Amino acid sequence: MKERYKKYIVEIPEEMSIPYAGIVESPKVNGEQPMMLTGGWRIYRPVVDHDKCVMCKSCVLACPDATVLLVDGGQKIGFNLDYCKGCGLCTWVCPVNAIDRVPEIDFEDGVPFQDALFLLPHVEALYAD
Amino acid sequence: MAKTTEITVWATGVVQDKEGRDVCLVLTEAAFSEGFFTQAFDNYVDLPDRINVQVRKYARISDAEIENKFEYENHRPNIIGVAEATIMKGINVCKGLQDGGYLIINSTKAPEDLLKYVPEKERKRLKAIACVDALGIAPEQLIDYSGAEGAEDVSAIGLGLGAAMAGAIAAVSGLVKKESVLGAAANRTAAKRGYDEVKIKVLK
Amino acid sequence: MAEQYKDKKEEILKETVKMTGYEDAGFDWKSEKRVGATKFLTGLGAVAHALKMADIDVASSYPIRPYTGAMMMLSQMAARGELDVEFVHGEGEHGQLGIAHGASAAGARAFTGSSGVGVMYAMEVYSPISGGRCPVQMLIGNRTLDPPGDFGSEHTDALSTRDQCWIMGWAHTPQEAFDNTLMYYRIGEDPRVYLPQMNCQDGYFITHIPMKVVVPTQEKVDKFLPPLSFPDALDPLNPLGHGPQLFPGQGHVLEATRVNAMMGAFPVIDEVVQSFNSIFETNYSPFVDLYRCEDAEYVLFISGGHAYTAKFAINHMREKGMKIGLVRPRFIRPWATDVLADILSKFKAIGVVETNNAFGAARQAGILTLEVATTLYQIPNKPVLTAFMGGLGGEVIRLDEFYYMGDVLAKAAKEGKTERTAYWIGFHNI
Amino acid sequence: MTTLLEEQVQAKVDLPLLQNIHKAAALDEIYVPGHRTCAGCGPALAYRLTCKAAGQNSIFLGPTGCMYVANTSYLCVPWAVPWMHTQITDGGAVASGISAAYEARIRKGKYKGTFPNIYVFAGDGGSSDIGLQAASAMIYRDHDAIFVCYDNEQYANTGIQTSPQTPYGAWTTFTPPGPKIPEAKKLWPKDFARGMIALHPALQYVAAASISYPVDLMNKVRKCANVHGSALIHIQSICPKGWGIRSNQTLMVGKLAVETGMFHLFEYENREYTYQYQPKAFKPVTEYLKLQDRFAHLKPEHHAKIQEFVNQGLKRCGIKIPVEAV
Repeated sequence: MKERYKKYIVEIPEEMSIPYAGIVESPKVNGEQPMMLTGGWRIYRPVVDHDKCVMCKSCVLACPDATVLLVDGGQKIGFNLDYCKGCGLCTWVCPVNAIDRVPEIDFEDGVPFQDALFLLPHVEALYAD
Repeated sequence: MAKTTEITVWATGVVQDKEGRDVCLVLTEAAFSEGFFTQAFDNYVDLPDRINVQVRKYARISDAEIENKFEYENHRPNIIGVAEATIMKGINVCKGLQDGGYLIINSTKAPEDLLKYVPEKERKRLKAIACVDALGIAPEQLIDYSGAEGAEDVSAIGLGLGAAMAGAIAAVSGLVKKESVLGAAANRTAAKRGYDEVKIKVLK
Repeated sequence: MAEQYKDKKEEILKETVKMTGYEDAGFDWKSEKRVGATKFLTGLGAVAHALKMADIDVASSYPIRPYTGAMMMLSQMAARGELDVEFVHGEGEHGQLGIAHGASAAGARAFTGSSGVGVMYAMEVYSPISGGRCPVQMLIGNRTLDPPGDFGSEHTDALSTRDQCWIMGWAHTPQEAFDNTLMYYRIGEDPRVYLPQMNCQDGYFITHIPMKVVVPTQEKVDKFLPPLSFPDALDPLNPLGHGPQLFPGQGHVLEATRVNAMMGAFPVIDEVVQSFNSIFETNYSPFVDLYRCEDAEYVLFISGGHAYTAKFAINHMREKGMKIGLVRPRFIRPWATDVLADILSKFKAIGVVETNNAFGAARQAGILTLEVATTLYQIPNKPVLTAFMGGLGGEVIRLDEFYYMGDVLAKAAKEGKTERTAYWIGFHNI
Repeated sequence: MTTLLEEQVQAKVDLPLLQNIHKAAALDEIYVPGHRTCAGCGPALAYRLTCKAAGQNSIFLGPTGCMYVANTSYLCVPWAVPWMHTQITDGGAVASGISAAYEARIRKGKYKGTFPNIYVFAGDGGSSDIGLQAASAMIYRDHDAIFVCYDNEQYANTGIQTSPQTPYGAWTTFTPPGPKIPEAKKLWPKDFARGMIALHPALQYVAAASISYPVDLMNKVRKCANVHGSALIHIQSICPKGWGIRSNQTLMVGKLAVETGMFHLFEYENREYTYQYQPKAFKPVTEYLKLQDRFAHLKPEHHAKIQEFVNQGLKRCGIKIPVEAV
């Protein structure tokens, strides 16, 4: 029976295979989803003035992307620039105006560089010579 | 064999959705008036559009009927437009660029300053890189969703930044004549200034 | 059973066996050594009993005739404490299927059911369930769609969903409905398959007419059907994402995996039916029920309850010397192309009894004709093919109507052609 | 140290209420960075705050909408807890099934953990329009699950179309203004949360929250989770794309919606309403309307009509604060 019906089975090349039923692993708690890097979306980067900052943590709860972090053992505000989309909500919510918005292009680093957005392996060839 | 020029314009999601589309529409409209076969289309795969996401708008201009009209993307573009220079920091906008291609960026910076964001492999293929202060020329960035989902654009084509960018692309690539671009853009002045004020650095 | 027949019980049963002559169908009472309580059950009752023995966890209901009785029985069992089930009353068929979907994705053995227009109302959810590879079982008591709006059986409801990647087949007796319930769960819950199943039976003809059913012991059922193990169930202790979006360029890969699950079910079905036969001492053939086909020259191809009457009709036609037989697929999905091609290639003429309507389809018959004609395409010397449109809108197919079909087929076998691609029973002369 | 999940696996414990922003900020991140929602997305913030409050012993369901498509583009999932897509139509039904499955499996000894909190994260379409039937049925059957309506007042994923929650006078791509229809959308929106209360007299807990009041929102989510049976939370989630505001104005507009009385923060508990925002005076709605491009076409008479509607709404709630029409 198995042999007889073999011809109906689609052989899926390794590089094209995707998870069974599209069921994928969840990221870790307090982790990241590195398949969707969004730092490249940012036009304005949030920059915090630690002297002004009163650590009220309003900005922590204002970020839709969970990119406002507590660093230095929870003593300071920091940003996960790999994912910050630069929306500016942290700047708006800050009661002491401690977060500035600076054009991203004026910085040398801070954005993960991607060769392509979500390139499927079997499509890669189309981009080659 | 038909000679087809593929144009990919990178823009910021929602904010420049209309402007990015306008660059393609103005260029194809101009080319059509010169007798070319044309196609202007959005990146359907990545729709719906999200604020700040890098979006791609595409155009194809050919001397014969376009046969690969249904392809979702321009895999091997000849011309790259970048409506917001910051996008280049995060993504290789020149991926798949044909040899002898052009890169035109909306920026107040000099072309040399932005070359560093083009990886070595693609840099070798560039014939010229150019910058135009499109936002300075036409600060309008019209938000209009009417054309995004396959419907017709309600607002006029080429009112703001898009017109200046289209003018600059025409000037750099020589793809279409100056008069045709001016004729196709609603904001004639912006297209003209884009054409005239673009700063070009020829690489080979 | 009525008091006056009590002494004659054995005699009546013997008579039934003689009449139906279930030699090939797995219902040969003479040779079968089925052990268990003998009951007279309708198809719905049989399924309800099987579900109790399968120890289902969640049932979701919504009333529509004729399948409703199964849910009524289940709720009685739950009320009596015989079955530990979460009984959820859905807000409609769409919701019913949604409930079953969620329950199955959370690792429960889930059951639901519907009929007629209800089957259609849930149409959106069939593909997500099979795409999520949730082994839900659904009972369909067939009912004609509106119009005409009567309660009678027609297979168009279930067959309209045939391309949604659900295992699907018809029982032609309550006993088979009982057995299918267990077999379908075991097939659908096999890790090589993980697909939902539609356990279909004709409204009234099977759902409402009691027939003899041997209910096996729980021990045997437990041996045949182990508890569901679904390692990817929604579980905070093992967090997974079910059904994220993908690229258009990945869609075809996901579709291919679903094709492989469906076509990969063939060896599983084979295995499961063999295991069933050995545990319950039955003699089912996995894919096709053949009745008096050995020397047949022409056959009726028929799915579902009308096969019961057809078998009597064939007996009578055989007595008259006609070389007629019956071929009954036990599964419509997956369709056993190769097995059927082998079988059908032996005959001179085939008449597909449709009991469904495919408006405007090739040959303007029903859905089964499309499948049979495609199956025949690979045979070099093709038999003559025609269809019989009967049993539509709940109409009964009577013995004399099967005789008419026999006559059409006898003539077709002799002449090597037919005048029509489909004969509407009671409309045309030959 | 045992985590909350481990504690909950041993015995289901109530989630403690959060006293202040510091406690809230310190909670684990369940909805992690790496999703394709808009910069400044209100619904994404609603999602993050809900997840943060919910903790790990949770299952999230995503009926089709922005928070399905944008979050899971290209096989990415940003949730550290189980998540499943449902059709936009049947979020409530699937949640019912999961809840029933856990009832049965735990009772029969087939599952070792404790009952998880099941959240349906449906948009306004998936709750008050096409998903209404399933939402209502879930609540009517009192399944132990939480129905979250993240209300961005439109069908945003399909490119900003009108929904029953779209306010009167709002532009959407299906209700553009024109000389014949100067006010764009002509219908008044549904009052979803109160409607569900009226429809389901046994419903134990309902809350209306806004992303601009995060601690309040998170505590309301926790109260939902602590209810044994169905609970409903309606979260106003500002959509910068559809409402025609800048991405950094999301929270400002959410705050203004509350301050003008366009949206009420309330809790319904023990058959009684309590209102969390009761100022001396509400701001005129014009202040709220003029910020958003979707209301840019409105004339003073439309503003007055909306003000009247808002005043009546406040009166209906028993908040006796005079608001002058502008």
